[in-house]
Amino acid sequence: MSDKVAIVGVGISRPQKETPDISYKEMVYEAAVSSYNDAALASHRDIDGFVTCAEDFLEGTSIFDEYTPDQLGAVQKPVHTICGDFLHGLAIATMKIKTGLMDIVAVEAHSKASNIKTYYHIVNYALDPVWNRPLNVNPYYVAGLEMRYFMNNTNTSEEEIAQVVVKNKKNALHNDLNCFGASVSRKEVLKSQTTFSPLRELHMSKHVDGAFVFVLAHESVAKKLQKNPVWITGCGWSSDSPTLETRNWDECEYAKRSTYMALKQAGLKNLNQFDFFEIDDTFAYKELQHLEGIGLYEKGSAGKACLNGDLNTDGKTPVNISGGTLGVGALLEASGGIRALEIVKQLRGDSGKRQLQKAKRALALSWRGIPTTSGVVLTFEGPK
Amino acid sequence: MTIKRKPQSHVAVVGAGMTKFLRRALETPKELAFEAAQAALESANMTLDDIDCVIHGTAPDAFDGVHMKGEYLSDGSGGWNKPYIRCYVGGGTGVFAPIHGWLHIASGMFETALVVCEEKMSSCLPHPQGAFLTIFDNFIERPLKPNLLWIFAMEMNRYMNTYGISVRDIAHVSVKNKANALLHPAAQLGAELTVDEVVNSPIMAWPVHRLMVSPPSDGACAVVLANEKRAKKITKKPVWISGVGWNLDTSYWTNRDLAYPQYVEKAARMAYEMAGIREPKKEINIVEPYDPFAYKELHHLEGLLLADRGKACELAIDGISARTGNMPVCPSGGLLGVGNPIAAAGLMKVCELFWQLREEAGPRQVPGKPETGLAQAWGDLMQVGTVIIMRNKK
Amino acid sequence: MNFLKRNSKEKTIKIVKGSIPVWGKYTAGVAGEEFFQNLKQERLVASRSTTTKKTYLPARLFDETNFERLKTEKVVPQEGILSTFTEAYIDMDGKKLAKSEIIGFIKFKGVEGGLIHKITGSPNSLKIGAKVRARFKKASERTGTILDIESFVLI
Amino acid sequence: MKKTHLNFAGTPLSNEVFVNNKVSITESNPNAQYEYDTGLGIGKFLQGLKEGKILGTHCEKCNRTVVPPRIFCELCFGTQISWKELKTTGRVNTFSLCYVNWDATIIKEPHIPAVIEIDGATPPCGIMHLIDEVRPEDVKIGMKVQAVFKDERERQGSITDIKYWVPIK
Repeated sequence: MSDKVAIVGVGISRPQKETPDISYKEMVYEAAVSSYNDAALASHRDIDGFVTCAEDFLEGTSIFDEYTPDQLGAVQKPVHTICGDFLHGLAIATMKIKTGLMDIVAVEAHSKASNIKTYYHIVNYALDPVWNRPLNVNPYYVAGLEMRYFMNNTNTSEEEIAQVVVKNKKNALHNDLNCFGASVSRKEVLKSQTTFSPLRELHMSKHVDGAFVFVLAHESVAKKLQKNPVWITGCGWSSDSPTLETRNWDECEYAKRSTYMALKQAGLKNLNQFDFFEIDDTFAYKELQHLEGIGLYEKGSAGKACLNGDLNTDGKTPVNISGGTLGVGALLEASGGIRALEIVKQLRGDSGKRQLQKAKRALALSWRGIPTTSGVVLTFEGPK
Repeated sequence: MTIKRKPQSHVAVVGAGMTKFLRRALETPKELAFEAAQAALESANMTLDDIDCVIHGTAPDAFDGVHMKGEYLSDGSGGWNKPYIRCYVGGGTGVFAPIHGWLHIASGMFETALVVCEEKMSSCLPHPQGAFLTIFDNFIERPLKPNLLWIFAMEMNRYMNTYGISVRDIAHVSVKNKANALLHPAAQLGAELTVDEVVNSPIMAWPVHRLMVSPPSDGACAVVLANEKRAKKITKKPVWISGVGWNLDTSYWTNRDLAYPQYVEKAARMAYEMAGIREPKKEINIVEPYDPFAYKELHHLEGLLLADRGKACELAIDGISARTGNMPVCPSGGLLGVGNPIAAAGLMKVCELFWQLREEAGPRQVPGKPETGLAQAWGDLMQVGTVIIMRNKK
Repeated sequence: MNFLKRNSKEKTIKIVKGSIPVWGKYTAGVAGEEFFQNLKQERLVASRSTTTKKTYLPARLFDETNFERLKTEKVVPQEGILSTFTEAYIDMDGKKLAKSEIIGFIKFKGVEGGLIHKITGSPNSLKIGAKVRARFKKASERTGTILDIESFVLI
Repeated sequence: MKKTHLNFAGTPLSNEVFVNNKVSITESNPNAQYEYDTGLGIGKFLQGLKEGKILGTHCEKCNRTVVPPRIFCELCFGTQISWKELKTTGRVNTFSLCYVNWDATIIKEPHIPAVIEIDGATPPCGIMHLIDEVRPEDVKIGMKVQAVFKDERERQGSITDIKYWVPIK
């Protein structure tokens, strides 16, 4: 039995710097209703199961899964929560459908980052309590350490990294979801305040609020729900050592392994077969590190490609046409939603002005942020 | 729920392991997870290399005192450079995690999986109970400074009131489970008690008495899962997962009737459908329902359709649910006796079924060669049911 | 899509403040206990595999790559090499620090992993590969935590 | 007896050792602070409390009046919702007499948490709150109760604007 799984519905509550007028439940409800409408579901009751993505301390609630069912129409349904990015959620939902238990599964992730008043303190609470946390320094130092190591190890220049910011913020200007689209120059990036040397203010994604809900379906029902289903052809995820000191600093192991696993499932040999990429850019250098990790560029060459324009929308390998989290904004566990949504729009041919001429296959990568080494890669194929 | 396309692949439990359940452990959470995972691997004669993916289950981050606790625990759980994911449904996590493992393998994406659940509650100050304050609604409940006992006690009261059950009726569960735990080498609170001692123990939150409550604990449990092809190579005695079910009710718990856990029934029906079980009372030989409080065992037996509504206490009073009775319930000693490191406690029940169905439970072994067992966990705001059915025959 | 009637003018209570008011008290664990008791005596001990002979820092009970049980016993030199470093300008509240702090990842010869700690020295003389040495607190002030090392000092 | 489990690891620490830091110990605090947006449903409910009212919502489609209120119905998933002022009286659905604080410290006089079905809402819809000014042994399921609000000037738009509930004589 072949068990192909497609995205048949997408819905969002649009990313915004603040959302003081609605609660997280109301935000998710907005996304859910628009997603269920997009999927032409007769009723929310037709959904067999639900996956939500959340972390307690980012919600300010312990055992947050308690508060997930109502706004999804999931009361008395099989619902569960994972600690993962939205793309992890899509992978788990795909798996659920492949077991044969379920035909239609909804996936949700959201961010109410504006409600978190002590974000860095909370991230610090994710560091090892015995070995790292006692230093009592803003935990984003991990990005500073990693960026310097990456630059030194790959001979990547500050100019090249600055160009990632320039590109993504520019791309975001064409994305109606963007909160941080802008025309900035490399010079401006390089002049922005140093936060954790060599990391600078403009290298860092800023958080926004928003929600994503997607509906996934087994191939036997997908076409009935959506005339343009986007197929999830491969899902890979992996975690390197959680320990800062013993993780692989030389290569982005989780990106490499996740990609390998996803490509194997998709039956694809190499990355040339993808038309574009939506890749985690929580910090500007991360985009380059990830591109080398997945194997699209060799060690030390992603930065040069960026400077050459190869990663531009009209370049050889467009990366983050959406504008990424640098341009749109970061959404905690929902950041993968920006990437998956861009891919669905492009593959459906719904991207308006920024529509690529050739958009048949795409790859997305999310990373769970500091201090993790957990990543996920999904591959997608368009309806035609 | 109706199962859409009946799952084709068979998944078995091939190994199990756990740490002692302790009030306070020297071990870090990672070390606890490692000890349980390694014990499970050793019991299956496997090494980490044989594992395709890792599933971690743990309840709130506030216990271990680590944000993104799943990430912190990935190495101890054996997740190094593997597909690793943490899932949670509150107290229901311990039985949901092996269900999540089942999903991984039944999807055809993996052949083997390591499932690890861990909780180190002693790290949480001023008291592990404090973490439960923040499971309540942030807008309209937390300002009242509630604790977990409130909702348990209120649910118990509603249950007793609806069916005319007494505290004494329920006390039989404590007596049975704590006595069973005396035979469990990893148990924290095994005890020989009388019903009078339970009823006369201090009231914590009426109608809940001290000896009707499970303790906070540190501990970890693990199981190894494999698909049919691999399971048969790994062991002569695979224990098959023949049914899984889970169900989450509304968060508006003050809008529901608390006397009956409908969501547990729905989860059970899902699992029964998959396992082809039509008459659960006859077909289930051994039950490990979730018993963080004594009345919960009864509440759950009713939701699982293994007892008539309001009648579950008779099973304990009449000895039917004793280890040597017709339908042994919590032969492990349950959470009341073995301890309650939340997610690990649920998985302990799955370990117990594994050992019982392989007739490896030593002095705790239930007689009569049981073939089919059911484990269930529960949690959130009295809201989630997770059910797994295991058999020693396919 | 904004189909909920978002009306910010209506008189409502906008926010409720809250917190997660618990905190953590952590044991160092089986391997950590060994490490920190030694640290009090100004010794750095790494965890050693009896089969591969590899040693690891931070100290650990098990090798995460293969689950081999390790012994925390190998004394390592207190002189290390800066593998990477950063100067932090932002404090935990997101505000600019009055004085920046240097954090480094220190590797030790023959040891997998290393330690992350504060670095003392002039930022201008910092470079990857620079040699550093542990500076301990006074013996009377040591409590058996990573802060028994005050910082690593550039040599 | 057959061999069962290989080992049960775990090193117990006594309370004395842990409390007095006789092993290596570190402590840290998450300092996790939040300002939760109440949104359209709960925001109005809390405003109602400030005005001495208990507000619910009615779903036209399900013909159900609920409290706490919500601007969409979780069952039919629609927004055919109208606001409704409920009574400040209700009935005890269930309760407990709790001798333990949230941080596990012991108290002498019990707190009396209860689920109170609010008059005007569809049973068993209610909220959790506290009962007071009553002897603990006199609290019964089914008992009629009345909300006691704080003085108007002290009310802040919080669930604690209701001080507690008392039995209706």
